[in-house]
Amino acid sequence: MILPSDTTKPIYVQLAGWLENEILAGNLLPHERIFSQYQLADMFNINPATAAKGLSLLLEEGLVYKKRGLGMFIAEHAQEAIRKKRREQTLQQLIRDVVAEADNLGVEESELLDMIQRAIARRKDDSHERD
Amino acid sequence: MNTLIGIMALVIVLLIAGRIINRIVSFSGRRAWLLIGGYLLLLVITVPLIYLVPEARKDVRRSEVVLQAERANNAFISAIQQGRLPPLEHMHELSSWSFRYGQPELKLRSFHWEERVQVLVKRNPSLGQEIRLTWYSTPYLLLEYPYDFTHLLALPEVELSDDTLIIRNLEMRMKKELIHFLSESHMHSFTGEDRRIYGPRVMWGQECLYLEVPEHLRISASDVMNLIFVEE
Amino acid sequence: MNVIECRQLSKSYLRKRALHQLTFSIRENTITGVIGRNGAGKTTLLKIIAGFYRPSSGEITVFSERPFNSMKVSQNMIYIDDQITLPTSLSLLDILHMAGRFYPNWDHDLAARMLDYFNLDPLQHLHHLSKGLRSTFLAIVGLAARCPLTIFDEPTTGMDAAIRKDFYRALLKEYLAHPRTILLSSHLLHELDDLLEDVLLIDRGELKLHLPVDELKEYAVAIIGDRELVEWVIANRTVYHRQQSGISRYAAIIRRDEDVLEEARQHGLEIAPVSPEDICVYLTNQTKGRIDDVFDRTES
Amino acid sequence: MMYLTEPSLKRVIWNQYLFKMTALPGLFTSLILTQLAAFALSLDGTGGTSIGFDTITVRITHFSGDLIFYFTLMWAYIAGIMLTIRQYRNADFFFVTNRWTQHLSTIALLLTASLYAGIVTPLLGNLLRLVIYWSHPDNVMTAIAPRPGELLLNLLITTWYAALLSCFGYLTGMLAQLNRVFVILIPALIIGSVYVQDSGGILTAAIRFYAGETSILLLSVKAALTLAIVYPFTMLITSSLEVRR
Repeated sequence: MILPSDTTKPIYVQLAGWLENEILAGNLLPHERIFSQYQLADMFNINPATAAKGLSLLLEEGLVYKKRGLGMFIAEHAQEAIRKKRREQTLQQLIRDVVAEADNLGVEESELLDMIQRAIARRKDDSHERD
Repeated sequence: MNTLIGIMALVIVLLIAGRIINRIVSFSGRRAWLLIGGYLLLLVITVPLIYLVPEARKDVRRSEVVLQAERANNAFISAIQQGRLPPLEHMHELSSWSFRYGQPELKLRSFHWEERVQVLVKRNPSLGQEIRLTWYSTPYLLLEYPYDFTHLLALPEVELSDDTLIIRNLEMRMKKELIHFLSESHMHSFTGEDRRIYGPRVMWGQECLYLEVPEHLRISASDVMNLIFVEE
Repeated sequence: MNVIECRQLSKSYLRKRALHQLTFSIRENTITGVIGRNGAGKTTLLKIIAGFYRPSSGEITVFSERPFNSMKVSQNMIYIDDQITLPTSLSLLDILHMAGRFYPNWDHDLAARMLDYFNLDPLQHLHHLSKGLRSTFLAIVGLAARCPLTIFDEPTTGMDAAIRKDFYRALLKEYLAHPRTILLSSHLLHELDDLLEDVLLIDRGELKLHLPVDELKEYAVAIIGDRELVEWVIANRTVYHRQQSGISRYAAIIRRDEDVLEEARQHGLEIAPVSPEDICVYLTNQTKGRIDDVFDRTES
Repeated sequence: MMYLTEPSLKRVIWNQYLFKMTALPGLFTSLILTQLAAFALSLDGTGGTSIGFDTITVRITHFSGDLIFYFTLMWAYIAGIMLTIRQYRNADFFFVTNRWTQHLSTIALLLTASLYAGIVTPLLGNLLRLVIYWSHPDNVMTAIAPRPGELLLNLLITTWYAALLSCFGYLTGMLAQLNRVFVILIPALIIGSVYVQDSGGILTAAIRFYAGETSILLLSVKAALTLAIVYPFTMLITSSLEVRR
């Protein structure tokens, strides 16, 4: 498996992001055992120490918990916590970047809002078609 | 031109040999060990083979052979001096011939006669119309080995033509290559064997032609042949 | 537990200094990349660890023993490089059988399967293989030996990209299934940085860095923007590299430092990560200036 | 988890010995080729004498396995040197070994090769006699087969000499590995000592020491003692030699 290539971030950060995505998408449910560092190393062809670092990022944020001798498990409210974190941090940062770029390009505020609304509409259409 | 071809042939032989050697040296695994084991086996087989060869190991006692030859020589000389036929033990009978002959007179003629060969003539009443010739010799020895090579001597040719007995002693009696196996030099200090190779010393044999004729035959011979008439 | 410990390790030949005062230790069951330019002393260091060479001064222990002439080290270590010449009479299979006699953890099945995978005929001979296949075969031996200390000195010489990838994958899988201490030397880092845990960077016989590869990735940053502004922001810092590209794109690479980054952000300068590969190149640059300078001078 | 294994010296030496036996059959095949060359040259005899008198000429050709023996000794010396070249020593260190086990297994190999040489050399002498006999059965004037016991004696002597020569070869090679100076020095010493006639020739004295021996038991003792001194000496002076350079 190959991680979405984002060479600006260290691999363990990318790995943590991938695991968050999995939790967010509901592929990993609360109290389910999460991949071990060795499984992750095998899956992504990385050193297990790097994989362990990725896992410990999740542990620090309380998204997973440890059971002695059994491994790590998804925390009860992991999905919500991730959603909240992403809203507050990631999305905010993205919006800041969009605004900054629009400013660089001389895009007017109304024009930018219009562009955002159009993007939302297109996404809705796409999901209708898929249904 | 010939040397050029020779050199080219040599180069080709060397190239082929080099290639074969290369192949053998780079033998590996089973093939190499087959070669190594096969070589050993082949050589081990020589042990029974060499002892199977007739007379593989003739252990001659040197002193005895030489002594016998010396005795035979002495006996020969004293017998000739006394006008007798030497004792026949230790003498080699090289060859004998016999002819029917009815005439009263016999001439002896020779070619390449060696004067040292005695001609002993014996009148034998019991022979009616027959003449007999016998060629005797004491041993010829290569002293160091010791090796009796008397049997290798070439024989004279004898032919009766009308009233003449022609004896052709050969121009070359013997030209022989002999083979001697030396034990390896590194063994000699242990076996006490004499390491040195001598130029072979030869003990020459004494030869005589013994001629038996009917009682009243007249005999004449060329000057080189010294006839000795023996009694008994 | 440390498998290798070096203190002030030095090695010199006649007049030439090969290694100078190296002090480091390698933890058990880690994959460490020994990185450096050609002639930096990687091979000398690895061969001292393997017990082939004797250190001139300083101390080294491997499995708590001095490696030179140590039976214990030899028995628990395998050293793979492409310099080795084995007797030509041995077939690949013979070599595998021999390795099986010597190395107690040897996995013959694994070696045979890998031979099959890489289309290596077991009855072939090592000296008939191409450089790449030769390296592949030796790498297989190195993996199947399952030695507690496995040393690969430039193992991928001559391998093509696909085989290199396979080899790194095999190495990782073997390591996951049977953890062991692995030293991997290379003058290139980018292909194997995911695989490594630690990096040991050697330059001209001296130890430049020894740290986890994840930290190496954040070791340095590039600050890009207007030349004067960049120079002002990075004033009094150690600069590993400076580069002018285009008219207003001037880049300086410095040690990561939050104060500098904050200042750079405030001045609207671009901040870019530097790949571990590039950091190693900048840290070990021994040429005078840059290759570009050679041409600039001849042109002017 | 990987456990460290404790080495057993005996096992390692045995493995190294097996490795060398399988990897270096050339050591033995080169002996075979050397001996066959000597055999071919011996077919002409090692010397001859002739005598003529009037009408009788006798020429005696002497055949012996001397040449085979000396070629074998030459092979043994070169074999000893060959095993010291870097390529072979490096190959040993591809597998498990230290300098002691490497030396000991090589010595075992050289002794095995010496024993093989000791067995085949007198036997090839036998074959020479047989071949000569078969090609000229009438001209052979002395015994063909060696005296009982002579084969065994020859075997022992050849084995000891081959062991000694390969041991000296090993020392020579190792000295050359230590310092290139010896590559020139050793041949110079050997040739020099041949030309120094005034009884001080070390080489002639050495040869007399072994070749002058009259008892196989004493030769065995001398040779075994020599091996027991020269090999450890070689091991000692090369104990800090670096490998896989």
